[in-house]
Amino acid sequence: IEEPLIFEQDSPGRCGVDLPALPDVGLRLGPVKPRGSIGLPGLSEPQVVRHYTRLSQKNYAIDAGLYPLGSCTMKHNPRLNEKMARLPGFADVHPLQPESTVQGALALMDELAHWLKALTGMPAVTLAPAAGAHGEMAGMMAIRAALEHRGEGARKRVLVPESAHGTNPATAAAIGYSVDPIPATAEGRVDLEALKAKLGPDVAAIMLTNPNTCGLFERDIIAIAEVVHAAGAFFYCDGANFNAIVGRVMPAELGIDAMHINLHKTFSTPHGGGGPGSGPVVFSAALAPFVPVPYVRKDGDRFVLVEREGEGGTAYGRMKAFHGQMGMFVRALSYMLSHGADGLWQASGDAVLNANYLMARLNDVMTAPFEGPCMHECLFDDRFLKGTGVSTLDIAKALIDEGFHPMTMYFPLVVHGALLIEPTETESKDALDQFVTALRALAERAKTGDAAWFQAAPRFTPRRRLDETAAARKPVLRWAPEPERLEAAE
Amino acid sequence: IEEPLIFEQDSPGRCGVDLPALPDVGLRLGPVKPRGSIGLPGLSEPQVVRHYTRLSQKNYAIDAGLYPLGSCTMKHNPRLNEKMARLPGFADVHPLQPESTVQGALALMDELAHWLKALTGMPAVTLAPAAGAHGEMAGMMAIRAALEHRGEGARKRVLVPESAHGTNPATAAAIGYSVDPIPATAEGRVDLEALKAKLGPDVAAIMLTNPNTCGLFERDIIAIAEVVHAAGAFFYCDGANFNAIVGRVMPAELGIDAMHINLHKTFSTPHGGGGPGSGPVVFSAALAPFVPVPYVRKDGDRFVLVEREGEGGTAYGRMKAFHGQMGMFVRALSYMLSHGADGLWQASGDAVLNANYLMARLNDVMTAPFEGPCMHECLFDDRFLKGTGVSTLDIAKALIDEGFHPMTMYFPLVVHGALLIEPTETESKDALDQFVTALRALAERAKTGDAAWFQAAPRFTPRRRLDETAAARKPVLRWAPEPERLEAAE
Amino acid sequence: MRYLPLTESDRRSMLATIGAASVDDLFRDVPMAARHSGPIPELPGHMGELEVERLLGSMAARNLAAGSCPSFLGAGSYRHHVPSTVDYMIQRGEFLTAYTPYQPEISQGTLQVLFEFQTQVALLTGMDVANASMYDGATSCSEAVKMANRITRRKKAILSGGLHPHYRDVTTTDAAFTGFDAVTLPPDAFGGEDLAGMVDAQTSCVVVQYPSVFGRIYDYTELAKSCQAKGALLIVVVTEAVSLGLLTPPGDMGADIVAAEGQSFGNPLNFGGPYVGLFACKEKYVRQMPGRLCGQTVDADGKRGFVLTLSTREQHIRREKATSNICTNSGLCALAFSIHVSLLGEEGLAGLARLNHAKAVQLAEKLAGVKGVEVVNDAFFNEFTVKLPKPAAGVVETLAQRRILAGVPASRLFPGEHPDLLLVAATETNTDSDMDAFAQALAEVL
Amino acid sequence: MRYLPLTESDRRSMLATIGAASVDDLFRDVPMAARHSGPIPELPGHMGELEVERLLGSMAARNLAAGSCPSFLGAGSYRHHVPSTVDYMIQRGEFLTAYTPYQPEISQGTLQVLFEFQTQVALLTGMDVANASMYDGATSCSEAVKMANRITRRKKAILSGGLHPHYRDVTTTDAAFTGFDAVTLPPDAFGGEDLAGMVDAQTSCVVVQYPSVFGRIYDYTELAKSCQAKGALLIVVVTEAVSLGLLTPPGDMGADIVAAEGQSFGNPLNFGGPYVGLFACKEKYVRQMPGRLCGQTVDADGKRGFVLTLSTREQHIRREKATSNICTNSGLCALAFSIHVSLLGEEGLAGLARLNHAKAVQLAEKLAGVKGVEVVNDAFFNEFTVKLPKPAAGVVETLAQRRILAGVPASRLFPGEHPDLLLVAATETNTDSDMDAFAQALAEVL
Repeated sequence: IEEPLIFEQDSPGRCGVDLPALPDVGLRLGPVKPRGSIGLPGLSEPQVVRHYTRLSQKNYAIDAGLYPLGSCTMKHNPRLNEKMARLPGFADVHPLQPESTVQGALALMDELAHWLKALTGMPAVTLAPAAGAHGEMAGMMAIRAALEHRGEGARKRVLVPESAHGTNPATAAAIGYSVDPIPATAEGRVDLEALKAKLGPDVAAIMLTNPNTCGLFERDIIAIAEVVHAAGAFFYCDGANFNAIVGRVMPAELGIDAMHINLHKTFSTPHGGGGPGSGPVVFSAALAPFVPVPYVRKDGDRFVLVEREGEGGTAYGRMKAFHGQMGMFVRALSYMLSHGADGLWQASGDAVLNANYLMARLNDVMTAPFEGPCMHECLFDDRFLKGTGVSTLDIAKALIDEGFHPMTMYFPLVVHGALLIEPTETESKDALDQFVTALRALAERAKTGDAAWFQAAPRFTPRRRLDETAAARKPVLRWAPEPERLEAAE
Repeated sequence: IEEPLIFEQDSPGRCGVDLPALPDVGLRLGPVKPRGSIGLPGLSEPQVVRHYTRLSQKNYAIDAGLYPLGSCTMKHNPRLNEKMARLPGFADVHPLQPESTVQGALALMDELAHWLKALTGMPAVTLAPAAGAHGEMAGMMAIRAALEHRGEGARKRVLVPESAHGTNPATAAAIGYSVDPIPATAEGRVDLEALKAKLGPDVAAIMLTNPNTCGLFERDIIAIAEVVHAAGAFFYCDGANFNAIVGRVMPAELGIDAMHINLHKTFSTPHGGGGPGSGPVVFSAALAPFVPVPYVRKDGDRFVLVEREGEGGTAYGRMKAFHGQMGMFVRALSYMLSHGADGLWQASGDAVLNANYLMARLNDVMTAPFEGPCMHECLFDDRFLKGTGVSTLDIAKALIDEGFHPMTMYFPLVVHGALLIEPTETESKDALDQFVTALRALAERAKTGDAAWFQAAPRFTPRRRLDETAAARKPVLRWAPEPERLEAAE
Repeated sequence: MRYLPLTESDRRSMLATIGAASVDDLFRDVPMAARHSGPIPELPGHMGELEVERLLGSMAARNLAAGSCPSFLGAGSYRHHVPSTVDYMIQRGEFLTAYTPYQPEISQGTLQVLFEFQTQVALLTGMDVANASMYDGATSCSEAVKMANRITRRKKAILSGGLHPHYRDVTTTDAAFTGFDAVTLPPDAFGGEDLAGMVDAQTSCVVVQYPSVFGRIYDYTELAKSCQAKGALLIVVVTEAVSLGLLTPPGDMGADIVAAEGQSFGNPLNFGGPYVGLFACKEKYVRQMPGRLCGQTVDADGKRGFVLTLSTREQHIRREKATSNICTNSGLCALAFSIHVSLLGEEGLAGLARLNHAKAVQLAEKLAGVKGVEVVNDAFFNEFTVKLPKPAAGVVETLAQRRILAGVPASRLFPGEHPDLLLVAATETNTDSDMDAFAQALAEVL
Repeated sequence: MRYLPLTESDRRSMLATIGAASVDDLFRDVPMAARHSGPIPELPGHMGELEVERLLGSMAARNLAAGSCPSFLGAGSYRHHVPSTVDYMIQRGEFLTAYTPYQPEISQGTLQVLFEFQTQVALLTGMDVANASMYDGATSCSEAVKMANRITRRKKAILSGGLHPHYRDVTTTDAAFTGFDAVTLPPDAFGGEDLAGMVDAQTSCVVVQYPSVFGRIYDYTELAKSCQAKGALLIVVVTEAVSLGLLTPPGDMGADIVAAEGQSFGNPLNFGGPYVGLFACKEKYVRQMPGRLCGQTVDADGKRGFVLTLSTREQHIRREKATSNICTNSGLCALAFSIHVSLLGEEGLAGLARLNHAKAVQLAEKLAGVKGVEVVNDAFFNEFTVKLPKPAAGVVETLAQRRILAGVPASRLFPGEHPDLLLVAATETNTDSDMDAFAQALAEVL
């Protein structure tokens, strides 16, 4: 059944809420007039429930099946965490309540900070950033603030490997750095010698993802940190893949100065169709003074929320209206407590085991550009499709018809037609085996040259392939009543 | 994707819960040994979530679409009611807590009783019965207790119309009455003259559904009550269809002595795939003393739970382990408060309006055995299918492929190949129009004689038609490990 | 009104289609005398969510929630920790807002759940087969007796004094109305019933509870043999289903029918309902079993599927000859039960049962240390009886004022009897400090 | 561990398939020095649900929940009643556990929601188009300024003293690092800013808040004209989106960009996050708009469908030339917003806004009756400023001890300034008795 837009279900006078009686008082709106029609549709509650139920049924989700989206880390989202985040003591607390009435909330932030510091070995953390990319921004701002503090504001170059997430160069550029790419070795890792050659007195930082976006651990990472530090630059680590090593490898011991942690990836706060995220950043001692406000400080038995530093403060500003993604903090801490140190150790081990198992089971029918072992995700390129007329995209769409969400496609950019598969630790061996069976069958079918069949996939979905080019050429970004339907101009 | 049984997903040692540490104390089990293996499968939490998510996706539900199951009353289930039922003050209260600690719970039961009495005009109500059929039992027990109390225990005959729900004769028979059917008139109602002829000094009661199962109001109901009472018998009304008249017609004014109310129908507590129900029974003054325990009594400011009557008590026993379906009481009261007297008035009006609208829109392509207006549901028979080779069942199954749950089929028994359609008041006109369009198209297609197409329906469902005969002939009622799979003997 | 989608203009246009002048006109078959022309004046008008939440919230606030204080009540209803997954999952609209699976093609979710539930119940009880659930444990018990009557064609049931008195009362009420004899024994607080000796040629069944309402544990193996030797059935009632994770199951003792309360798994206390009755029996009796059954079959394509089955026993078809008048099960509660049991699995259930027992052993030791308190039964699962030097009802009330829910006085269950006995239960939800608070408060008030 | 499906035997068999000796062996690329051989000793071991609930529950209990007492805080975060449908619906796994809709064929649910959300935001703000949401209102504000800089190719933003100081700070932080000028004005508690007069040829935009952080309401129609006459844009910030149900929308006043906080619809206070930033602009600027966008298109069968679009602006593709580095939206919060707005609809939103205003008018009247209290602004939506005869921070602390959350002292937002001013908000959740309790307590402590 097709589900129309809510605007197409309008009937004036219908309403999905009943409000208490309106007190009999006049308007005090000053110079502004009460508005006329807004244009919203009227629906009853049953219609709204049915609308969103039906829409939800058009979504794939981790609750329904394997979601092996490499680099996105779709793992199980425990409902306990949802329940905890909804405790009125957390959910129904205003950010500007007097400190004396929010000691539990501040304690929770402090406890989360404790876990993040203990798991990374780093001495400081900011919880403010709203998402991973926001964390990158916070981290790079800290680096710039520290450099300027020590009078080295002239360092304007940031080194970024070609395999990096797009947010890395975007972040560096946004705060005024020029981006200089570092080439990769044939083993899919940073070329240490090339890096050394790029270093110089104008380099502010390196931004490195580790494990990297090919799913590989940067073997030379300690040496990289040493040469970067020796050159007077900072080492920013993109922590998107921290879930591969959490509890097993301490970023501090690798020489990292700043690293954001995607709570929604490593600590399983739900992605919710694209957010909200939460991206705390851990800092080395050198960067620890350079944080945004606000932050929590323990003062004897009491927790204090520092919203503005006094004289001599080195906090560099504010990232967000309030104190961070509290709702995500509760979920992440609930996840951490549930796992404990032993569970996190096991989780990263199982994540890596699952990825290597997929690699081993698929290696003979697909083509891996780099040798293993991989970490939490395994990478293939499209050489196995060469001459078949079938593309990476076609494989992905055909996989949809088999009941699976596809892997990440065409990323990282360093290999051709990438297929990046991340099963996570919350998939069972049975689930992996089913996925392998389906994917092997597709790979083999592709080799028989049945390109038209692939190009027609998916067939059994609420929609078949959608015309993205048309969408971008003449964007229709909102509904409008006929006939004056708005269409954004070129 | 097929979803195996949980037993087929077993892996020993896996577990979906983590328990607190076991205190180091010995066993005190006396003569009994700790048991060995139970045979339950081991699954992790993510697997359990996925299992039930996938199973749920194989269900149709009111949240997903129209569910016009006549006589079953599938209306919108507000989530507010779910939230209210989960307040710890209701959900986390033990039935045997001291009365002083459950005054709010008793107050809620008293308030619900007040609403039920006000809506029926009856002076008494028992909340004990666990479901509609259980309410019938409670009501008929009250009648028998009252008859025995006045020395008329010899009355052993109960009159039941042929159109009755199967539970009516089953209930009467279960408590020792013989069931005597009353024929219907050509207008689909009780034949008053035939009823009069059946009455006699051995008649204990009449059990009548009103509005009846043909969706019609019993026009002669006041006369029926009079003759039944004149004969010294009681008038039991099956209140399954109370939702058609709630707030508009008082059962007390119709002369009814006892009537159960399905909270899950009239007051929208969720059906949950088959239960739990809740079936309070309202009583006339004559029957009011004959109730089961426990019940709530107000004693000044305090509420008292009467679990056992003293000397001279006329309570006739106990129906259930505790005090009734408290969780359903909260939901039903939440529904009543949300609607208020005005909303209930409007709801029954809209329910009847919706049914009559369907009747009017379908009347020309399907065949209605009785003239309208109908009440909350409209009845068709299969004369319109005559000679087509298409059966009522085929129409129902074809409707599934159109995205709708079918109507009730082959009930009531008084018409041939019945199709009983109850839209309820929570369907919009748009939804009804879509249903009409689909059903009209099927009716017209049937007349073109495309029987094979119908017989192959449904096609787009998780399963196609299931072999119910085989299931009953050799029942397999549980999973068992291969090869010794248990099969119930003939 | 937020739940009603029709607008006034919809109503007008629909009335025109129907050819009626007004909605009231559609009620013309209702005698004028009984038709009301407007909303009932003695009831209030509709309320918004906010107002309903305030009103019901204020009622809820007048109850002492068991989780907000140390709480030791059992006697047929147990406070366990329910994993958050359970309540989340049962609220999915596809489960919550579905009806009885009369159309199996679009109800395979509910049906597979029922099939798995039946299997779980059979495994837990050690029986061959189980039904898709009953209203609660007490109605299961009474239905079990009626089933035994049908099977044996006899009419006398013997009810142990260890049976929960509410279960007993539901059964004797049924007995009075449906016409069989229910012989009841005095409360078995201290042991010593000779049930086997009472079985005679008229006896259809003996009903015992395991553990008993006083928490006592008996091995019923010999009793089962005695019953069966005389053509009677043994019905075993279980009110704390968690015990089946630790104790030899009734099936292994030779029980013919097991009637149990399943609330402990997945379902909150709910002030007594809705709960979920479990019902299991030997395979040979399956066609006499009451209630709904789900069975395996195949579809038109030969794929495994599930349907409601053996409905010829039911009131839809047999009407006055049905095995019972029951036409619902406790579907959603059974779903909660099944999800909780699935999460526990073999290891989790064994661990949970073991933990419950250990908590009760701890509590018994602590209470035994209170001057004047005597633990009556040496063996128990997670509930036992203590003897107090004062009437238990008063002690419980006094402790309730101190926000400790101390247990169930035997006199509440058996009015006028054993005023000095108190039934006390412990589960995994009770902490050491809960128990210490209880023991200390008890010492202070005795 | 309940979340981990692999068993030891699975691990062994998988290692055999891989050809590795152990899991640790798979970490062989990690320098030995950095590899830890076992769980981190300074962190505790895993906990069951029951234990996590106890621990987090005890933290939660140390906060005063706003709903448990009379509460009048606003200043960018508002306590509204969220219909239960909203939270139920966003917890459906299909929404909660889905990722960014990169595969549109199996993400039409999320995508249609975003399309509807964008339309709702455009309608509410009176603008042509909106994006699929930002982190929060403050980041929306800062992104709006950067967008204005891109459009005008100028680098000076003028920030009104009526702008929430946190929004101001986020913008000035961005200014410092990304290299533009942000001219800030002193707190506008009493009116009198001449923003139009400050606009010059370097000015990219003027940023105003509507109503202002002090609750003041200005008509910005003339300001918009002045800005546009000088080639600058007018950015209107809204922190209380409910106001858009009653006030002339910014679009009607000529705003070029609207940056707003959407928390009031569907989202709880959450101690400040996650919230949902709204972002709307004129159609002609759409290709300069930051953040995610959902657009309508057709599928291979010609059916209407939705996709993420204009992603060439984004960091996936443009990398260092992207319009911003943002690569998430506030998806789940936007869903909650959208469901709440759908439930309200035209009538409900107008009614809700009217009710909020009426509550605030009532509160202002009650507080004006307290000796020594002066209501500073005569016109407001649901929040206004009062002047107290004592420092507001101390009064708020004192009232908090009495379990009344009295409002936000201006000095908390603007340290060292206006110590005697208090910002006070009222919503539909405040009852008459809440307000009376506040007024009375205030009278007592002044």
